[in-house]
Amino acid sequence: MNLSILILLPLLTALAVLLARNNNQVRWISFAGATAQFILAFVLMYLFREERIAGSTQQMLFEQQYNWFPSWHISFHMGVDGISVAMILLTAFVVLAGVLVSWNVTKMTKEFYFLLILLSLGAYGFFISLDLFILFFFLEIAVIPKYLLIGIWGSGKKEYSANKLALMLMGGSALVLVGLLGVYFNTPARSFDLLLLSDTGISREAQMICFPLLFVGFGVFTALFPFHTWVPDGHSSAPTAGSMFLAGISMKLGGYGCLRVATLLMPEGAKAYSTWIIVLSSIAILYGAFATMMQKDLKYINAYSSVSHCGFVLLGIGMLTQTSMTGAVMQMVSHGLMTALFFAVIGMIYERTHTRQVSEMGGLLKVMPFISTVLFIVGLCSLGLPGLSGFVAEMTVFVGSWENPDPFRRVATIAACLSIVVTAVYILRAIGQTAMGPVKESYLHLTDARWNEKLAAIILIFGIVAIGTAPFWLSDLINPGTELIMQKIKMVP
Amino acid sequence: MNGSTIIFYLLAALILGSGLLSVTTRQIFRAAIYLLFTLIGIAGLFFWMEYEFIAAVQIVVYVGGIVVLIIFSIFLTQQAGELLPRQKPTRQLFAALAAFCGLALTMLQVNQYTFSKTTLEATEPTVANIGRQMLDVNENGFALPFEVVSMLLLAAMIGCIVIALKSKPQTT
Amino acid sequence: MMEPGLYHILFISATLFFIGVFGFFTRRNLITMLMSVELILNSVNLNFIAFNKYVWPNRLDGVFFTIFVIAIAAAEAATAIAIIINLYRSHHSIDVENAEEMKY
Amino acid sequence: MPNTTYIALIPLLPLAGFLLLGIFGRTYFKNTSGMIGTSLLLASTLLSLYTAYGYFFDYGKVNGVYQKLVPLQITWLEFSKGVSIDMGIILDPISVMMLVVVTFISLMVHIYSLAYLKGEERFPTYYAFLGLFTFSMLGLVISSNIFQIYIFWELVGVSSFLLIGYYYDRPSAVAACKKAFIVTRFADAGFLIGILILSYYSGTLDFNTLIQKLTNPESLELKAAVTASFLGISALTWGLVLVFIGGAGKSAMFPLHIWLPDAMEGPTPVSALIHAATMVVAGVFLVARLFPIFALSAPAALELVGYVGAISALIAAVIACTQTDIKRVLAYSTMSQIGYMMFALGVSKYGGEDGLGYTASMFHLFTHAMFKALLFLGAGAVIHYIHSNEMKDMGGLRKYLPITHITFLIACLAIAGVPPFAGFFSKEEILLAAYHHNTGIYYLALITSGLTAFYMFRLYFSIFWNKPAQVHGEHHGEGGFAMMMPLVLLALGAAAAGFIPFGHFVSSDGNRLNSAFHLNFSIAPVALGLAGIFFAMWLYKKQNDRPDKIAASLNGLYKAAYRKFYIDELYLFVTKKILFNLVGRPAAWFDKNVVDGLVNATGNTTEYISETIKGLQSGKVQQYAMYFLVGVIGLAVLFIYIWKF
Repeated sequence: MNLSILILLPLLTALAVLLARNNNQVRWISFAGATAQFILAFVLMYLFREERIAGSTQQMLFEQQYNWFPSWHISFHMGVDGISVAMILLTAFVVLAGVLVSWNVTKMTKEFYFLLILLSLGAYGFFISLDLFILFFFLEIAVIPKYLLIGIWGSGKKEYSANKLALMLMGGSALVLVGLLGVYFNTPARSFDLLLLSDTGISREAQMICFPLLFVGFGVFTALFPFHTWVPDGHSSAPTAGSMFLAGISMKLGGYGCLRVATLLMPEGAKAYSTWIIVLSSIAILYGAFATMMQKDLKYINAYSSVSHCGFVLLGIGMLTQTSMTGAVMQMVSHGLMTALFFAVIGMIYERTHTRQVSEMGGLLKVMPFISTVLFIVGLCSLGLPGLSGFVAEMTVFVGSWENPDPFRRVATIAACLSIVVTAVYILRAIGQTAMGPVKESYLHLTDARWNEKLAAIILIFGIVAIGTAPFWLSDLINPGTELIMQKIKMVP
Repeated sequence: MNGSTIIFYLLAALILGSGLLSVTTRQIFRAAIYLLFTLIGIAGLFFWMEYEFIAAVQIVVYVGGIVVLIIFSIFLTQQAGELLPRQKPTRQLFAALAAFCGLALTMLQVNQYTFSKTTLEATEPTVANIGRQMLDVNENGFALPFEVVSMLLLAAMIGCIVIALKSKPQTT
Repeated sequence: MMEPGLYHILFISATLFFIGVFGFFTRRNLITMLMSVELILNSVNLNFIAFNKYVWPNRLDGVFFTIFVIAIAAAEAATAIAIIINLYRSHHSIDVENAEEMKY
Repeated sequence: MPNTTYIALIPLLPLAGFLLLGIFGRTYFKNTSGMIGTSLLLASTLLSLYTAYGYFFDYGKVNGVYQKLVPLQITWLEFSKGVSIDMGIILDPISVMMLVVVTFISLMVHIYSLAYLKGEERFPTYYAFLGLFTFSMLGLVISSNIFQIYIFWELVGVSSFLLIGYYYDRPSAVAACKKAFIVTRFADAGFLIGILILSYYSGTLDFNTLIQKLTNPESLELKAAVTASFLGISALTWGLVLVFIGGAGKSAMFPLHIWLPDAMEGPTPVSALIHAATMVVAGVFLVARLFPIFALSAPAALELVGYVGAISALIAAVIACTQTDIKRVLAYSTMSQIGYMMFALGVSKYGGEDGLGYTASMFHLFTHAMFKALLFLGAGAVIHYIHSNEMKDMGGLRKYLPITHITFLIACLAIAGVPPFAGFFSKEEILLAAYHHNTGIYYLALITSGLTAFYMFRLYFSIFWNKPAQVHGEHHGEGGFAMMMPLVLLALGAAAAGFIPFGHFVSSDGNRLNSAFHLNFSIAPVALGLAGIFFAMWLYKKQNDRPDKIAASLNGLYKAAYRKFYIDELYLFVTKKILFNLVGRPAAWFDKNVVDGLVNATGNTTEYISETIKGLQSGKVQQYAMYFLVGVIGLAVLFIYIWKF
């Protein structure tokens, strides 16, 4: 399969959106494009599995390489392994749902959809690039549209949030760039090529400096503990689809980068700094959970819980066992789907009740059974109910983390386990106050979800349930990728 | 001490004296006139150095062109008999200080360095020589810069017209 | 008094240059500032010619540069005066202190 | 052994019901959903009876020992080599017994609910949730993998949550369902960590392998698990204690019992199914499932199980004596009876005669399911009739609800341990086991047994005798066939189940256990039980002021028991004051002010600096020129005189 289709398709969609004559055309073109991406992602997964079953043992499949800037050894190098395929699938799910949920955006519809598609382009490009420079290029493409999405279509203190988000993410990117250059100038190959770099290795001294730069840089995207404050503000101000993309896709860019770039290239650095990663991510998990408990705004609840859940991703990476890393990737996919669905539901509720304060709602189950049921499902997924994706991912992280016998990691794992109780507290509180309880008089006339919202929710629920009930396909997909990273780590003395 | 030397010093005094007056006098018209004297003095210095062509150009373009232009614009923008506003004394002090320091630094450097005259045969700066080389398209010719400057002049001319147009023609 | 040579001329040109700089700093009227710029340009011309005469008499590069500078100075003066007149129209003054919209 | 994969259908049929009714119920099966759910469950019940017959009388026994059979096992999620979550079916005496109990009680409740919840708006949803619960509970009992049991453990938790919150527009129901979920969730976190510990040392999650590795004294895994210690207690004990915490949470053992009384906010049939007969005994089942490890490798953990069970039994019995809400009385009674099962396991040993406690515990689980479900369904009939849960609104109902009255009486006699009803046999075995192995627990149990008889008959007399009936307005009889049929069937079970020679089927090591019946041993408990009954009769048969007098004379104790020994308040204090106010609030504050403050401070600093230096950009050309000149001079000086280029 030619991977460039993954980039070309969103590009064409975006161009077609620009050429569209009215809002309706814009919507349908975007929908068609997103559906095509969705199908393409499945085709990719199918072909990937076929190749693997056929016995292909290459690290990356469907590799393609074009020269881009030969004098600096920058090439347009693409390829996927199981981790990338999983992330591409996630992106396709979220993009399709996001397009559907934004159906009744009326303000500058064309620009809105254009930016959404552009963002997805950045994400796809990021996940398939094997050249660090291209990777960075696409990372930046995925950042800029978010600023506009929040700044123009946002709500509340949107300018502040947009600035904060863009500045913090740019700060993260700056660290990433410095780290990448550090890597570049510290290898004999003088190359940005991921595979080449992972083969030749990087000197220990360089790893000691570049690993934290890259990890923190990508960590900012994934809400690494002290750099997470863009998450609540950014998510709460963003339009519904914006929040979905932000939490569902762009936070995953960071996790993917931490794993694929930082940890794969610099196993010694990863090993040396794993204590710090674990400390920070455990803090993020517990502290995020406790902070969520006190939030009153639904979007803030989900945003802080994202901090907590993304902590699991970083914890999984920091624990440096194969199972925990697989768990981290699964958690990325699971959290991406789940949080996108959560934001979609919040958007649907907000559109009808015009409030996001939990205390002002009640009894929504009576007036909007579909939306409330989705809220239940996503809430239960968030608190790790078996049969839904959250459970599988979290358990994999826990089991993987527990494989480390030293007391420090044990304590961190136990702390992370205990967070599921706190999660239950805040999720049930939120659901109990919004969906349950006596219904408010003024809500009695509210209507349930429309077709586009139902379709979006069903697509995401399908993903969540597919992972939750049959996790093996996902873990089988991811395992070879993490195994490779583990080999690198095991080689470290 | 011969005549040449005396003329040199007289010219130097004229240049520097009227230059200084030109930037200090508070009557703008007089400033223009002092500028005129400075320019004439420089032209004289070119004569003194036996670069007659340059001296002539200097007089034609500067004295005959630029100064007249300046005087016109003074007439256009200035009320008669109005004194120029005085700059703040601190600014004046600092400007003088900066200029003096710069001068001192430059002169120190210039005096430390020995310029040695080339031993090659001199080319006379006659009009014929200058003209030939300026329009020469070979290696040592200046035809290309000449063309570039003429383009620049054209651009400047158009620019002047556009800028000075009273109001832009409305494009509906 | 000694025989005047390169150093004398350089002194004159440097002094003239800094006189121009001083004028540029202290004058508030745009036309007088333009005059200061003319002084500066002239001091440069002087240098070109002096170096041509006393250091590289075999070549004519200094002469050409002087000619170009003069030509460009003429263009510059014309453009500057066009700008000044335009400014005068919009501000009814050609005091630089009044033309400070382009700040922060 | 015949092909038994059809057993997978037993849980899958209710799941199909859940999906069908959950997705399409509101639109297509508005009225027929009850029948659909019930018929699916009927099929499950028949299948499980068939399975039980096949297992106990056909292929289960090899050389006189009941085997642990695993007819089906599918790898669901592989973590690493050997450590994987498998979805499987295990067949052994307790799982087969539980299959029967769960499907039977669930079927009764399904039938009963047809009438009880008739006309409710969310009728299809109710049956969908019942299907989900039954699926999860069946999946739990047949789990062949410790993680599989955890998965279904969570699922029963959530279906319990959904069913308690069935009347979602009542704030008290919402609070109760949240409480139930969170408290059990807290316990589950312990369970999870326990699983992690056990799996780490044994290197497997499969029950059979796990038990084998951790009970074989020769195995390296067991040695490692026993040697490694934390706070002076071996890792294995820690693991088992944590697993037991999970079980205690679900089984409402002290001090994690606080959710159970509140869970009575759910519809009464739900209480009968989940909070009396099946889900709450999951903890007992879990300990029984891991019993060999408890008994052979970590006796200390087993001892803890015993004491926790005994204390829970006593405390619950004391509280039950003072409650006035009939469902709450039953809830505390449930807790007390589960306490019995727990300490029966706690005093048991592995194998042979000493394994009596294990058999007794399972026996009691079986009989208790019958009579407690009956009690709840009977109470449901009463509530259905009188529209109140409070004892003070009841009295003299025996004439109005004759069938309910008789069946309720049978259940009360059974739970009070009066021969020849079912409870007598199972309770005697438990007491006997306790008497032989731990006299402290035996005396606690004896007291509890007296109290049990007392509070049950307090309930019985308050409902059916006491003051004359205050029945107002029109009434609709006892609820018809659908409600009475389950009562009668369960009453038969409660009356006759005791005669099953339970030890022949269920024992700790699979061998046949002949439970000897000691007449002289039974005298004390039966006498105590009868004393309790007569005391209750004296106090409550006729309306009088004796109960109030006694309550007044026992002022402090009565009040404490009435307020449930203030445990709820303690929890409230811990959660509200400590977790919310001392952890959550500061965390949120810290985030908003310190972390976010730092971010904003960075921004503000930048802004402040730019605000200060923007004066340089004054728009005054001459200033710029001067900076330029000064800069040039400065650089020139720097280069020439300082760096000397």
